[in-house]
Amino acid sequence: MPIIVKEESKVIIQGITGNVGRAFANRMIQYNTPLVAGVTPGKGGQYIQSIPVYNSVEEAVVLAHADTSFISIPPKFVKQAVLEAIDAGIKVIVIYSEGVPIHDSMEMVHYAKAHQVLLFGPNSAGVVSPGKANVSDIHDTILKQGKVGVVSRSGTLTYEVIEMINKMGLGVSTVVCLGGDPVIGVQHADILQRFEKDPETDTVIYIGEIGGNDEMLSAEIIKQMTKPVFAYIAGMYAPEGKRMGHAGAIIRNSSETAAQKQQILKEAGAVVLDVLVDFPRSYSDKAVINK
Amino acid sequence: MPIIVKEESKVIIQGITGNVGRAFANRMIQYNTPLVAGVTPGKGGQYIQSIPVYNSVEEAVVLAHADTSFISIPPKFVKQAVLEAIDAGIKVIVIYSEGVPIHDSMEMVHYAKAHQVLLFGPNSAGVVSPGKANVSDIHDTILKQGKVGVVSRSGTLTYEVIEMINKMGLGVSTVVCLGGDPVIGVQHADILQRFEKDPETDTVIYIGEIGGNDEMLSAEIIKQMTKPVFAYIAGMYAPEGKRMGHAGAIIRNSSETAAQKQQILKEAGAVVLDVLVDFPRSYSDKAVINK
Amino acid sequence: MKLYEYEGKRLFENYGIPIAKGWLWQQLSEEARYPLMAKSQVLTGGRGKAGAIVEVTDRSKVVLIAQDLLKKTIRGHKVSHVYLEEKIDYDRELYLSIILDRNKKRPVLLASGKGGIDIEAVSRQDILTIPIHPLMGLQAYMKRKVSYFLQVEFRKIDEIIDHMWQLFSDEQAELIEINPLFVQSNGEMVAGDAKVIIDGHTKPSANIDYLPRQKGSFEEKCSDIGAVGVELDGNIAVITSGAGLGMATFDLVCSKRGTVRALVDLGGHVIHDVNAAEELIKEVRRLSPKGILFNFYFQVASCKVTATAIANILGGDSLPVVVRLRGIDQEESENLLSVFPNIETTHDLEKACERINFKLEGPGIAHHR
Amino acid sequence: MKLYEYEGKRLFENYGIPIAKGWLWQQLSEEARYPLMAKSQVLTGGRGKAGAIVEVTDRSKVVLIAQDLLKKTIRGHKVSHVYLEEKIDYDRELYLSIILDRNKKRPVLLASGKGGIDIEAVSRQDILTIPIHPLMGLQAYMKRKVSYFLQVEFRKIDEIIDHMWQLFSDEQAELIEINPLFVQSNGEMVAGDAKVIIDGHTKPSANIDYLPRQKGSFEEKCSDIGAVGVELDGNIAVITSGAGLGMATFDLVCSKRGTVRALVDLGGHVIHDVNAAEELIKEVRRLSPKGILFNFYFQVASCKVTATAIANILGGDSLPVVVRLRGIDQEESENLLSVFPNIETTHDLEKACERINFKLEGPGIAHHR
Repeated sequence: MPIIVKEESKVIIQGITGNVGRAFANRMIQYNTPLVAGVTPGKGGQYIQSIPVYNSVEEAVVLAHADTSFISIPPKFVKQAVLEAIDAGIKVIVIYSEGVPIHDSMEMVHYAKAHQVLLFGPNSAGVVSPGKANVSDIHDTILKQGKVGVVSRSGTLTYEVIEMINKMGLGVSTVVCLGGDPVIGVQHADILQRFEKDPETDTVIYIGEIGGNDEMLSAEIIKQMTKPVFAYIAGMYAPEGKRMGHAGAIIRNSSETAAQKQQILKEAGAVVLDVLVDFPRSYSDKAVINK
Repeated sequence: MPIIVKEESKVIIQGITGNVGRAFANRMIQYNTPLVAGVTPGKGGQYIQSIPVYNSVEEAVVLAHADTSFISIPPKFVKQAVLEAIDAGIKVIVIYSEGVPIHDSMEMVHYAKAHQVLLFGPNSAGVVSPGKANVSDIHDTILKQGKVGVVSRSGTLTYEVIEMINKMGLGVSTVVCLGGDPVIGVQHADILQRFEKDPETDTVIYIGEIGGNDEMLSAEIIKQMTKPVFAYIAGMYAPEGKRMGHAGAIIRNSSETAAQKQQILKEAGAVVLDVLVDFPRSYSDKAVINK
Repeated sequence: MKLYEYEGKRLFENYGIPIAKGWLWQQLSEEARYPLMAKSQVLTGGRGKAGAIVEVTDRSKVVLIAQDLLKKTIRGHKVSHVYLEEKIDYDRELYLSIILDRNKKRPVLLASGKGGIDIEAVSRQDILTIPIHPLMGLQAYMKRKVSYFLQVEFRKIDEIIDHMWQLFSDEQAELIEINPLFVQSNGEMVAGDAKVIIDGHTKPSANIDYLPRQKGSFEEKCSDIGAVGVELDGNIAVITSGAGLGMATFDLVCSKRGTVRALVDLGGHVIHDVNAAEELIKEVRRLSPKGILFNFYFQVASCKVTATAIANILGGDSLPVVVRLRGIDQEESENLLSVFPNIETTHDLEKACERINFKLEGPGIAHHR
Repeated sequence: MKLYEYEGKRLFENYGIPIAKGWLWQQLSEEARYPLMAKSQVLTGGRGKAGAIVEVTDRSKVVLIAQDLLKKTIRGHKVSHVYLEEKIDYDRELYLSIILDRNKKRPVLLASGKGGIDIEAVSRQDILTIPIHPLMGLQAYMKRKVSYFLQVEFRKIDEIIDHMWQLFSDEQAELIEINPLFVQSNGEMVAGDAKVIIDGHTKPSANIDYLPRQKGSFEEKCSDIGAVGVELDGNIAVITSGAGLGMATFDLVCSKRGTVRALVDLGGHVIHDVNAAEELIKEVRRLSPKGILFNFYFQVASCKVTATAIANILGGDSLPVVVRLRGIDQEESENLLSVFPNIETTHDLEKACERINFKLEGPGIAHHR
């Protein structure tokens, strides 16, 4: 049982008539992701291949039973699209758009939470459970079904992880890209809980970044997990001050460097990787220990 | 185990330096309700008997570990008081004040829900579990501990119920007054679920009113309950149109008359009372059947 | 508080919702362009069917029509003023409203292409219903949905809905209804009617010209005193210390075949104020009930206040009075009342209801008078 | 986008936050009342300590002081303008700010009685922290808490916080900081400084006079092209197709004892635009790195765009270049690059990092140059 998107998901693309939206629609159709409709206000009545385009998300929910939305529209319209989706009853939302105003993100994130909606992003590369549904920009051809769950802020880094996993002869259960923006919806901790419960996942790769306090929340979950978590925090060698935000500085959260995050995760029981490419060796070490 | 307020509750009164607030404080102290503080902005530093008064709810939470608030202040300040209490971490709120603007109520109710706060009222007579904590205007001297749970929109009608129960030689586990305003926080259905799980409650008295769709929600819960529910809907003989709100008319909810509400509850398995004073007879009938 | 169309139109004007030019009859401008629509100002609907809206083709007919309308009573409401508006030519009549849905606990935006008739007569699929989250407010996507549903230009409907929402929020309305919303041949929109209900607990924020309210009704007088009164056509006036208790007492009286002349909830203020209580009892007496049943049960207030008012106004009268009282200073209050032969006191609710019926009907089976 | 104090003060003026009278040096008014404070305009803090704020006692000294300040560089930032303000007499210095807390995902209102010094030097119990729910906004009770905490009159602080919130919301700020907020002997408050950061993704709503930005830095040039660049002081320029991938590549290069001259994330636009990519590569070259490592992995875009730009700008050059590329049109892109002797391609990330280090360091153990 995949944990966020499944074969029975009913996926829509908000912004399906744009270049990106259309490309995603074509790929979803080609690789059997359960795409049921597209939404572009004012373009209702059109078709993308066999997929109907509606003016509103409500129509897509009522007529096509949509429950999952992939949003790729200009950033200043994203907030409206998300509120519309939530109000219409969509339960999983991926915001693929970059450059969404941070005040909009704050509102969307709180609104989604109050409605128990899983909101990924803004600036998320999406979510995919290979063989079931692909609501991400990760190309179906590089995805192989397997038992590794991947959760990452970064999309591009995730491709790297998948390649590594493929080379090791393994595959992925679900890949979740949370988005690179400073304020995002779903966080690592939420996904870790799902991976722990997911019978199709036996190993977790955790990709974090410097900045923010995600790892403090994640550590609480990792402590209670039985499945091994391999964690890499990008920015281990990043010079201080160059990327550190003003907000963090004033809030004086001293746990925002990679080294301190590594420490927190290590204490919680994760296997910490200094560089991403250490995963294969760490994985076989762990396997040996567990024998 | 009482279901909302307990011996370990830490109660505060927002508006403790007003006439009503002071009267409630004195009664709570006299009858051992766990009152830990009062809040009146600008009056911090005073004492009501031995009870400290603070300027902010946050102080009461930090210094006195408050978790429950009884609010009796002028209606136009109620929204601020409630938001302050929720933000400070208070988990149970009784709004005793009447005349709160309905737009304020809408906001408070949604904000409380998003924070998993139990909000009673506006215009609620409060909540009491006799012998444990009394955060209501029901006088301690008329309350006797027992196994009957009472949930009602009306406060004054609740006194009547308690008197009836006393005369029957029974007592109450918890009495919950939801408030008479058109928009209120906690609804009957929420409390029914708690009564069903509460080992100290074996019988439920349900007092509803004409108007609104509370009973449709309640019926869903009653269907799954094992404990007997005796339901009275006030307004059985009310002439139509006199009290019916415009909103209901436009929304065209045809289930808002007492007769139709009775029907809904009866079908769900409740024992329906045409007039309140029928309870003693219905109760003994039910007891006979159950033998 | 329900507003007259005239008042609602002033609010619309303030908030930028387009309306026709209009004047109260006494203030009718020389520049008014005929034909005009003469509209009776009453706080009820169905004016069109009741003949309370009349076309005025030229100036000579204004006085006659206005005077005629001012004699009308519509659904029991006397016409208080006549409002004259320039007649609007239109292609379509739409319906737009924002109402506070008490069950959903949020405002709801309603739109229909079937304007100009009672919305309750429009079938459900012809009405678009959009709930608005109170913490988020009106959103652009909602207005877009309305524009698709009504097949009108977004630009035109956008502003009107924005202004309706502004009015709804700022004035703390429970209802704003524009029915019909005229669409003219050039696409312009004009609000044909204005139905506005404001939350009585708040002060209106816009400074508009309010028509004087007729303070005649029993309901209004009770409200002025701080209580809630309902006038009915039976025999017994029922006065209680709470809305819920009131309804239950009412049910009990009726179940014993009594009939009710008035139902009054004393309210939180009156129970502490002997003067207010006396005023209220006097108002109830003016309805000439055949008897009065008091039922009050106090947890915080003293019974003495209400008992004193009863003694002062009803003590020694010929009108049968039954007082059921419970709570603080109960005994003292009973003593206060027991000296009067027309007043009977009891602690028991059911007995109280039986006694007042008995006093009116005598023993035996009650019959409808 | 960080604003200069001068710009922040203009926003404060627009939003009704009290400030001292002030002028840019070139626009200094005849009516200015001395003494003035001459304040260097730089986009960094610590101006006081750095001697970048100087008192001007009379008119004769203005030119000399201003010219002197314009020669300064503070924490690497050249002083661009001098802003002169009338000096404020004060009894107390407070601290007020609203910042967007990324961890709490909401704005936070901060207040302290210890104004005038770096807030990071103030101990935690001297700072009041009030989170603001994004869907509710600023609430009256929060302002009341600030007034108790700072022991200032509610009326005075109330308006300032309201206006700060208005500015924060309307301008989509990430930070507004008033430090110090002067309290004068009559209780009046004046913002001594103005630190404002605006979300770069939105257009400012207020129409104020912006100072020209020096577009000199590498970071700024990258940003103009649509990429994100960071300049460092090592040898290798690292250019990748994403922020996360960039940091991971950076870590890997460093773990193999390479040093980095620049880290560039191409961004969503540049990967589709060969001209932008060429511009960007030219900018990187201007930093004179000893070698360039490209790492791009595309799921949607074609590798050909970036490969073409690399070939056009770097092909046949003497600069060692390693390109790790994966994704759409991968082979074709490799063929495009393989004709140049200075460019090496690979599919493997680790190998790419090793190869670029090798090319700079030669075989054997790397040493710091």
